Amino acid sequence: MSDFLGYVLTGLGIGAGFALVGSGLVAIYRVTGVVNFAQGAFAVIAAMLTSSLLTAGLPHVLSESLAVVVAAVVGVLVGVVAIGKPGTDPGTSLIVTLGLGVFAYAVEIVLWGDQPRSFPGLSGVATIGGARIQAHYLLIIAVTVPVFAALALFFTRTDLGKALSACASNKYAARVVGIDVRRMGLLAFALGGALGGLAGVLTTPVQQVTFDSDVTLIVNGFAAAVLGGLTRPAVALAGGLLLGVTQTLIAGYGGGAYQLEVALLLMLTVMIVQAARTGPVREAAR
Amino acid sequence: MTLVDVSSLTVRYSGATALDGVSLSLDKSEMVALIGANGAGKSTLVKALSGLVKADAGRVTVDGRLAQVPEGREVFADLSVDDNLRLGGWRNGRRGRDTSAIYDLLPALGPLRRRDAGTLSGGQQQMVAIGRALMARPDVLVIDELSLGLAPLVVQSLVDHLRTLHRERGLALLLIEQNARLALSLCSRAYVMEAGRIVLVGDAAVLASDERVTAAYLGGHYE
Amino acid sequence: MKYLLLAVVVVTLALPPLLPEKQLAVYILLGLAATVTAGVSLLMGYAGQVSLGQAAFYAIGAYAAGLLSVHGVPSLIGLLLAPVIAAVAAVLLGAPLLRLRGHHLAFATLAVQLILLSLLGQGTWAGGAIGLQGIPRLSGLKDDIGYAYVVWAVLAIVLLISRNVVASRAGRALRAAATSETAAAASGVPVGGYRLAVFALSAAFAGLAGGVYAFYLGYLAPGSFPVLLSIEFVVMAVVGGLGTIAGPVVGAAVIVLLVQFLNELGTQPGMPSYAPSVLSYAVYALLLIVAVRYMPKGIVPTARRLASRSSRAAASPSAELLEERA
Amino acid sequence: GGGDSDDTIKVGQIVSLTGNYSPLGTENQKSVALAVEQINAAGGIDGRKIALTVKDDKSLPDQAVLAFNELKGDSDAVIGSPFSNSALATVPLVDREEIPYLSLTPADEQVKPVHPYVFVVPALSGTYAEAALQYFQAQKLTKVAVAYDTKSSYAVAGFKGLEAKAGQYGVTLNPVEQFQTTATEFGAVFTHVRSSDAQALMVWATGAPAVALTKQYAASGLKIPLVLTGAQASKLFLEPAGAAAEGAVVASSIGVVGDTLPAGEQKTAIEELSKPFEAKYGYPPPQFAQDGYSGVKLLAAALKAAGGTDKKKVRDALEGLTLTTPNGTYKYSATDHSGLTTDYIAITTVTKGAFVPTDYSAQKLGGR
Amino acid sequence: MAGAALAVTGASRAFGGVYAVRDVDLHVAPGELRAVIGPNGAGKSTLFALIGGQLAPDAGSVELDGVRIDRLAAHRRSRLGVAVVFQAARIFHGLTALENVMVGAHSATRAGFVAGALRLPAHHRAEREIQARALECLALTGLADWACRPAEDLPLGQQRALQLARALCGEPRLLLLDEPASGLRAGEREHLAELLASLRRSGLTMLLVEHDVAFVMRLADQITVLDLGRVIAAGPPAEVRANPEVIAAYLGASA
Ligand SMILES: Nc1ncnc2c1ncn2[C@@H]1O[C@H](COP(=O)(O)OP(=O)(O)OP(=O)(O)O)[C@@H](O)[C@H]1O
Ligand SMILES: Nc1ncnc2c1ncn2[C@@H]1O[C@H](COP(=O)(O)OP(=O)(O)OP(=O)(O)O)[C@@H](O)[C@H]1O
Ligand SMILES: CC(C)C[C@H](N)C(=O)O
Ligand SMILES: [Mg+2]
Ligand SMILES: [Mg+2]
Repeated sequence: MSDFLGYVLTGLGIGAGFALVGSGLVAIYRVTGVVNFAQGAFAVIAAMLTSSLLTAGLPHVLSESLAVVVAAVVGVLVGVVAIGKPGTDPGTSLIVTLGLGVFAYAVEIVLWGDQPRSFPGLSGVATIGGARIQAHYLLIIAVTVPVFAALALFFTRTDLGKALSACASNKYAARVVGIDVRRMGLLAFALGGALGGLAGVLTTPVQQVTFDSDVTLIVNGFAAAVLGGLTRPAVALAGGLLLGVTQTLIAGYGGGAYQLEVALLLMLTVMIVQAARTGPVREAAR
Repeated sequence: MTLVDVSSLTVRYSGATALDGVSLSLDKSEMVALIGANGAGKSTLVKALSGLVKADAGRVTVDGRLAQVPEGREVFADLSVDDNLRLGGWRNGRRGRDTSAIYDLLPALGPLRRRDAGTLSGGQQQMVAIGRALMARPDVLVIDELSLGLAPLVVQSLVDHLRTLHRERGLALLLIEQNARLALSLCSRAYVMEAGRIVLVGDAAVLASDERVTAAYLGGHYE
Repeated sequence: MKYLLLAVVVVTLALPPLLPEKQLAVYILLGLAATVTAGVSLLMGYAGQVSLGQAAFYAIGAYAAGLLSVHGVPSLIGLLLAPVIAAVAAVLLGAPLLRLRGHHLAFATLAVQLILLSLLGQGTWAGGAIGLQGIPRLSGLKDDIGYAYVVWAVLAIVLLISRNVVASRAGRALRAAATSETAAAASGVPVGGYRLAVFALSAAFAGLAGGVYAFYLGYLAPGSFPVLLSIEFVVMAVVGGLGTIAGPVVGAAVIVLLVQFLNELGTQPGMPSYAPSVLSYAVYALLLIVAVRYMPKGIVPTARRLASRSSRAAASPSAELLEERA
Repeated sequence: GGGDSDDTIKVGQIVSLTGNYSPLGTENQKSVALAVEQINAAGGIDGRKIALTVKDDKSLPDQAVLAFNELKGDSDAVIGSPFSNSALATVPLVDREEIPYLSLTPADEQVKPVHPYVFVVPALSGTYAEAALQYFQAQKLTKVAVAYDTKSSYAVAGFKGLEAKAGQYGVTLNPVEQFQTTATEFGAVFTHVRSSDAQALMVWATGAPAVALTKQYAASGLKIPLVLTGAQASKLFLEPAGAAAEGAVVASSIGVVGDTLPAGEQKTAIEELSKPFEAKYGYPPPQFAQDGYSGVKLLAAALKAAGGTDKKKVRDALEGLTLTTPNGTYKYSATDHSGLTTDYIAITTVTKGAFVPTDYSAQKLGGR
Repeated sequence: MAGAALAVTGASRAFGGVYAVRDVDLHVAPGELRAVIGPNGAGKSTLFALIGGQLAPDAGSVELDGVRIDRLAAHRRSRLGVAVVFQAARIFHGLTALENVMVGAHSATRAGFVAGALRLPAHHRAEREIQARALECLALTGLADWACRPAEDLPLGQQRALQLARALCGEPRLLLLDEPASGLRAGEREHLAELLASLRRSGLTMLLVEHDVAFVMRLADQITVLDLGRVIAAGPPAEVRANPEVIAAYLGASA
């Protein structure tokens, strides 16, 4: 029983990490309609940078915060390239972010090499109901839940949040009512960058990152986010947690570690079921 | 006082010239109709007024707050009706986002306020687009196709409301309307466009009896 | 136009015997890449579907041909079955997956590829992570020059088929469905079936290329079909010009030659060991971004536009448009 | 065609310079280059200098195959990849091309059965496994948990080696855990081990997963010894693993603990590498450097014995070779293309960031 | 080609518990031009979607010449002769106006992938025929000059006309027209009215939704009025126009 609890708790920690990566995807998609394939790179860059800063002697928290800020800036840069040119449609932007994700590889390898990196997080082990869990997982959960609550409130309750959502819903109409679509898009990319960076600095202590970790990160993050139709943060959080727990339970009781495969199958199933339920996407009636 | 001043405006779309040296002006509290056949360039002019297309030559100046009902409705499909309306007041700051007056004007929208605008019928969407533009509390309202897809009763009440706004708040209006007779009866002045140029301009009542206008825009109208 | 085509054919045929061994290998890989990209271009340009897992079908074709011939099936039959098996796989996978659109489909195809790679890596029947060894060469083909001709013949067939499909009634219907499925269906287009058909056709192209690859190299491993390869195909298609016939070839040529050049550069003495990969990553990305931003339609359409602008002798624009798709 | 008419000896090296196995490959490469440098500086082999061509396999078997195809045209011999999968992918081509191939990775399949031109330099996975079993027996550890990377042939061979001989040493393996090279989370492995009565956990992995596992092991609360293999006998494991590696037991080639050996032929052989290596790079040569250096030494000896680069003669010379290298004393024969026995494997403990022989090993090594 | 008879019986469709169409009966004789009018949101477009196959009914049936079609996919209904002009301009971007119209004749030929890929002569012949017919339809709707322009460059009014040309190119037996005159000027409206009148003379069955009451009154044989998803009145134009319930719900004083 305590084994089970342990798996669930660890799964929640891992899942919260997925959800955080997913949250950045949601933030960007909800505003720009672009699925940002460079999202994993934000996490990788922030994590690598944190490890460098810590090695350079900067204290914890400061290092992580700086890295998140840098990730936000990188987010803006990605945004400028991906959506900066007026009239770029989301499909094209998606391809551009794909290119930027690959470009990030080059930068990361030059700056940090191609070997995995990690850094210590919250050390120690917590015991809950007889189950052991690395304390750091609790930290991840403790940060993720409020971040998601804030994000959900921001998008649904604030005028700025609604204006941001309006941009993806109908870019033209947004311009008609006087919303600066480009600026909102860049804001979303900054937010996405920061959230991606946060995911990176939070999850790296319990895993480690390599320049190409972004594939795993984005697949898991997307799988989480897709449950919420890529637009609803709260559902994305639930999706991420579900995914994390499923993975640890499979690893715990199934043997073998088909973690990524489980995420993939789950994501495929959810997407297909959703598509079957809602039918083909609504077409813009122009 | 001139609120909107367009002079010698030229707009081209990858080769094709949509507007060719158009000049137009709109005074404070003036209601002006813009009529012309399909493809004459009316919508292009409207877009140029809000900076949604770039001028290749000429100048557009707008003095005061301008809001528009774009052609083709253009609602925020996955936002609720209420949010659509509120965003209409985006430029007005927080206080300008009380939507209740719109529901009074367009009672049909009341029960739909929580619905995603994308699931509405065509006419319901048109009401949202109009309500959204009114939310901006504009000095100049530009409507690209007012009655498009609207039931006669609704058109009636909207026209009445525009008159009231004009009278009480000094609203200026630039109206594009398929029913030219309706447009000319509501407005005081009118411009007639053909193939990207203004070909006629003058008093609405006078134009309504001009035979060049009646032939193309009023003649066969069934009302 | 006719002369240009003729010149291309002549050069293509004349080149293999003249190339040194190493360049010949590049020539062959280029032809294979162009073959797969032709399918991607068809899918993206005409059916509005993005596949980030095209390398999966390349792998399926390759493994199908490889496994069959390792188990004694004559190599020619193996080669012919490769596209068939890839197409069948595409139909089976596509039936559920093609309900998805846009980025969902892109991710789904990516997921399928990751799962396939994992299966191939685990399956001892496929040689596992070490790879499938001992694949014989195509019967009667001993040297690389022969493969060069096979590859370019395959490419020619694939291009011919895609040109014809695009110009056909079915191609037009597909292009229509890419913007409005509702209206296309209302006009009588069985959208789902057509989508599946192009998906299968593009998979068949990839499978055929994979079959040739298997016999050419004589060895297959999951690592030969990374996700990055799928992305590479998309890049080639986009850079060359979606929905054009020459686009895939031009795109593949630009990328393969550039990457080859950078690889040479990166392995010069004094370069750090990561230089080749860094350079090639950077170049994919920059090419893609530059193409999308400055030649949004890709190299081929842009070049064509420039050419027609300079040669004012061209017929009336409407006649040109009528010709365009024919 | 070989380089007989030419006056350099052409040696190709396939090595992982990028990717998961680059920590191994870069060390291979440094030491191979060092050995070649030393030989050339001393006038070459019978007056002929060695020209080395290096190809990166990017830690991918298919790249190794491509690299071999590029090298095969004009190489007199090839030194192989540190990645077992790369080596196993290359072996059939070696069989076909009949070029002497010195493998720097230990997977048993390369020599069982014997491939005429393939010779393995490091101790085989199975040998590491047996050395570990001997250690378990001596320490009276009879119940051992195992975790291994199913996508590394090295690891799989190591596990099979354990499985085959466990009974012989009175060891039962339970639980047996599998993971993939890309795995990052090992909580389930530890939970399974915790709820068993295992007295030690032996892990077969290379590169990233080994580091991740070691770190999480430190936080898992498990107190039984963690036993690792030669793939971890390097600072490239110690550095990223950091404090978490303290106390881990690592089986390695004796070269790694060269300092502690009594003076003698073996120690001299080690110092021939370790002194210049440390002078050049500032740290002692890790396991993989020992492998690369030993490989070149073996090849050079065979070339000399063969009196030229005739591939068949070189091969035959290798089969008759007896040579002491930093890795130990090799005795290749027609039926044994893997030179080393368990005698040349040290069992060390990570102490203050260095590999220190266990008492068990110190006794064995010192006693020779 | 003669028009088909349409019989909608007890059709219902709800969205999230709210009925958009409720228990609607609609019987249209071959060659009849039936108008469907009603306030915004009355369910007219939804009813059309049930007939055209864009939506499936929750209950009830749709029959074309006595054959049930309500379970058929939209493209199969198209093959049976149902064509649609949508309320929103659903045109195909990236295709020329001519190609847009040619897609409309998709059901008219059978040449599939293989015939196309192999360039069989049959395919060629069919293509030539369709192209000729498409050009005719473009001329009929006044779009001849636009034939080679990308469809998305057309002004909105022309885009809607393009939909009609596309629908006609398939030689339908039942044509559903959802507000075909919206956005058209008087002159263009006149032109459209004449076109519809001539189509009716040729025997095509048509269903017309339109808010321009005069336009409807002039063209329709029979009018069905919907409100809140239900039929509130049906009959010849004069009768419907005088119906007080219809005046209150829809027409108002102006009509
Ligand atoms: N995006 C575009 N690209 C190319 N040409 C365009 C574009 N939009 C409009 N045009 C062209 O510009 C001209 C004017 O179009 P506009 O939409 O302004 O006309 P309109 O008077 O509003 O017509 P309607 O009454 O149909 O709404 C037309 O000839 C049209 O083909
Ligand atoms: N997808 C949907 N989800 C929820 N409600 C819908 C959906 N589609 C239509 N409705 C609702 O069904 C009702 C009928 O819509 P419909 O489009 O059929 O009206 P209509 O009679 O065509 O109106 P109009 O004259 O404005 O075009 C409306 O209240 C509309 O909001
Ligand atoms: C010990 C190492 C030289 C071998 C490496 N661990 C492999 O998997 O190939
Ligand atoms: Mg217009
Ligand atoms: Mg409607």
